Amino acid sequence: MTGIPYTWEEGLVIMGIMMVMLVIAIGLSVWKKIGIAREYTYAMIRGGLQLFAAATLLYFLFEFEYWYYPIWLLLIAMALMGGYTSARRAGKMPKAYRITTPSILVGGTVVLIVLRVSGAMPFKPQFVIPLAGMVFGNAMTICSLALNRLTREFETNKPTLETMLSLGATPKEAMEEYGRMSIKAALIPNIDSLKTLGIIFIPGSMAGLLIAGTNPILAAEYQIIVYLMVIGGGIITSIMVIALSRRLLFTKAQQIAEWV
Amino acid sequence: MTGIPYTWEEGLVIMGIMMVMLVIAIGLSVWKKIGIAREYTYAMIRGGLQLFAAATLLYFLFEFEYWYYPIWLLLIAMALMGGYTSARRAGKMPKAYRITTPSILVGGTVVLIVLRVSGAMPFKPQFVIPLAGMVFGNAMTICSLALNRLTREFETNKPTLETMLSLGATPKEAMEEYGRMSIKAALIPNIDSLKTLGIIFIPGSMAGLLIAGTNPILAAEYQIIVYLMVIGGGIITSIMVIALSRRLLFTKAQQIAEWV
Amino acid sequence: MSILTIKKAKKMLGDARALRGLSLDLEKGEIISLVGPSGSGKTTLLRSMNRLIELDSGSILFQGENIADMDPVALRRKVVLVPQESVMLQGTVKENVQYGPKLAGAVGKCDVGRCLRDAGLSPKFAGKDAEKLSGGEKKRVALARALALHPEVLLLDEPTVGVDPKKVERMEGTILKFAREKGLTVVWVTHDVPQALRVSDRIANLKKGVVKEVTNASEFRWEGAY
Amino acid sequence: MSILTIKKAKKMLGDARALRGLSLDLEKGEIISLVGPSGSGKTTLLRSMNRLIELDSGSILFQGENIADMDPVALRRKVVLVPQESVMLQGTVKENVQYGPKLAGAVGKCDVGRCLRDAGLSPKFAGKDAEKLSGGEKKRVALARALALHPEVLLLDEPTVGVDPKKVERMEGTILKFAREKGLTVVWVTHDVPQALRVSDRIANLKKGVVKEVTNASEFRWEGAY
Repeated sequence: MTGIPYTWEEGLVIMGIMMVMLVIAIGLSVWKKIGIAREYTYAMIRGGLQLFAAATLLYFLFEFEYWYYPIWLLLIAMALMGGYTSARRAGKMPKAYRITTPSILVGGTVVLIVLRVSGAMPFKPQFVIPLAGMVFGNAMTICSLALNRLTREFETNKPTLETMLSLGATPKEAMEEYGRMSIKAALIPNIDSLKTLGIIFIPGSMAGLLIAGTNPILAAEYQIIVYLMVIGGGIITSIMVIALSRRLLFTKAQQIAEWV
Repeated sequence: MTGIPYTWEEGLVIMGIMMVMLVIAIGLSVWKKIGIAREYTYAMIRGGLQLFAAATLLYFLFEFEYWYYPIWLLLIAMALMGGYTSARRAGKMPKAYRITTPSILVGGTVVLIVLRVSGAMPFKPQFVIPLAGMVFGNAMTICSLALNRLTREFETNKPTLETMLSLGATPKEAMEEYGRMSIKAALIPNIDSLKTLGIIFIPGSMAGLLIAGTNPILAAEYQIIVYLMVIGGGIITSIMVIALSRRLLFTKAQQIAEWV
Repeated sequence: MSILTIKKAKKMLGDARALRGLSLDLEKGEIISLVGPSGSGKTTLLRSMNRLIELDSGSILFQGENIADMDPVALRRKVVLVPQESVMLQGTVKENVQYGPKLAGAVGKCDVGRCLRDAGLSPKFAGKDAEKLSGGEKKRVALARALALHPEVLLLDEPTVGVDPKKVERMEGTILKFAREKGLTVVWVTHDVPQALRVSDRIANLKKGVVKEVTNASEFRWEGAY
Repeated sequence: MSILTIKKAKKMLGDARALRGLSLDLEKGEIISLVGPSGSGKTTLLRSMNRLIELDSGSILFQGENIADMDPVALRRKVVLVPQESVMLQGTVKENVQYGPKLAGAVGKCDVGRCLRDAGLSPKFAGKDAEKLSGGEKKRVALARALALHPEVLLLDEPTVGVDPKKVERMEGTILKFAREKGLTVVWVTHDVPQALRVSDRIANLKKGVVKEVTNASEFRWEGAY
């Protein structure tokens, strides 16, 4: 009753076939000179190893009676890693982790508290860990998208920003429109998946429940609850990261920072 | 053995609490004037209804002996809907669905064939439907991001593009760098999630399997297989949509199209 | 009475020494031209004066107060820069002109038509989409936008480049007229020495980041310009 | 011998009628200035001539062939536009100059130093980051970039706006020199009537999208300019 249609050893063979496929796709991107092949390969190997390490850890954690002591460390580690990864997407922005980490931490924590209090997340490791992973993961993605877009808008629209400052706008007023655009752009993937929910997009966790043989209607209900929470966390994170980025994009004297 | 910690009726109450939370998050975005509240609310309601309709359909489909007749229609509908939704993200680009639909269709279909042939996807509805949903869903998201970025780069860099054309560049040569940037930006979310796999980000389907009580190590293996495929499909889709968008961004006389 | 005093201003831009200890004293109500070759620090000086950039050393006093101690927004509303590149903000010409007053909470006191006329544009332009104007028209909207703030000092960076030649003298005339009427201090960066002679009381000749010479316009010798 | 013939060219830009049936005939090897107020269609005409935009009606013949039937890339390598806004491509000045020849597969034949000198810039600029140059320097890089294509017709849109005044005449001189040496046809859009008089064989006076008058430069009367 695990839902997986083959044994662990057969799975390794299938994974080999998949690798060949992915090598072809990466070859395609090298050929098109997109410049992501190295990063992608690295991400893939790193991600794969991490996931197996995590799975092994989870395997023991699920059996461990006092699992709730180490779990707090795990959650904090998730937010820190998310902040660090997201900061690397902020282009030339120095010390971006100072704004990504608190944004992801706050967005994610608020959501987990609501999930716990409402009863949607029983206090058991097989609920807390996967849900926290989804919540922090989505917060990180949205944080990256928002920050990448915002720094790009600043690079492109420096003369416009300086014109606004010259006319007596504060940094907050000058960047308002760009901040809004960045938040909106970052939320696009979430809005898109929401709209096609059930039509194209059967979200991952519902897919996992279905593969494991759960009743589709119950799985859909659970998925919606999770979804609403994950998105809510994303909204909080994106608004926070844009608000916090102001003090890195501008100097105290309300000038555009030199690194832009 | 469904993994869900409450009954169907209790779930409705929990969902109510979630709604209140989301209303607060949306209120925050109204207050910040991000201009997505209406679209988000609409997406949420639509997505929720669709997911329940889909779940009901799946419920009967899973019981239906000749399920593989209607499933083809379902897959084609997924690609069409994905293309249509993604086209609406292309800004002012006219007839964008003509490029989003084939890109999503090809990217998704290649991946599903590989999944089937390799044995990772048994020919049963509870595998085919959720996996197709994930594959097409991710292809659509990447397609939207790539196209949104590309049209924005065109809007901002029109003088640069015209300078290149004036120096004898073909449209293909002139847009090459922007195309590359757009593909790269669109793949950022996937690369990011890959890198933090297992550390922050426990992907949805693995989360679903865990919640339903699957052995974590087996769940991780299955997740990696699915992930590699979903990303491969995204790469194919993004390269295709950028290549195809050239004939909408430029005229036959190698001028920048007037709608830009 | 001196309104702006620049003392030994130094500023590096990347690797280039843009200002190398520049000093200059501006009288209230005067119109002073800054002339000098590209890279002599004219634009950098203007941008320091409304604190779009910060000096590395030296100081700038506005009405006796070091601008480094002032609120930048308050300073920029009094010492208004019209940059060389006239970037239009999204929206109509009217919205552009009202942008500054709106932020200052004084949109009611802003007479858009008047500002446009002062800048040499017909008030009929108010409803047009600012981004679709010609280069010369944008220049004048940028000027009108600055005037709407009722500045005390106006920093003009090549205000007539790209303007129709037959309209240049009219534009000069309108700038001079309201400057004199309102006792405005004007710092006018230009490449065009005849223009400097036409419009200014004094001419400061910049070279390699310092003021080489300041003379009354009537005593300025063309040969000394570069 | 006429190298470019414009026949009854009409073009709408949005709601504005930019060209209203403009006709003009260019002789091979001549330098012709286009003068006229903002909005008279000068830039639109230039952009039609290298087919950056398509005419609504009328035709343009290049060496007797309708450009609408030519490969746009081939046309643009012979009829080269230097736009008013000098956008630098990413990279060094050298990479900018080599951009066109590289695409044409003729990078070996491109003498970067020579092109820069022809445009009035020192060859020492080759290694500099193009985006960090001053406005006037960018203008000259844009010109050098165009020359690197060995054009037959050069379309110059305000080529000296923003250039140091003392360097303007030198730049005019270098343009004239290589144009004469290579028998280049030059279409020179300018606001500056004295410049038009200095540089051109003929002057075409544009108004509201048509050519009002074409005269030899020596017969051109200033009063008729606008």
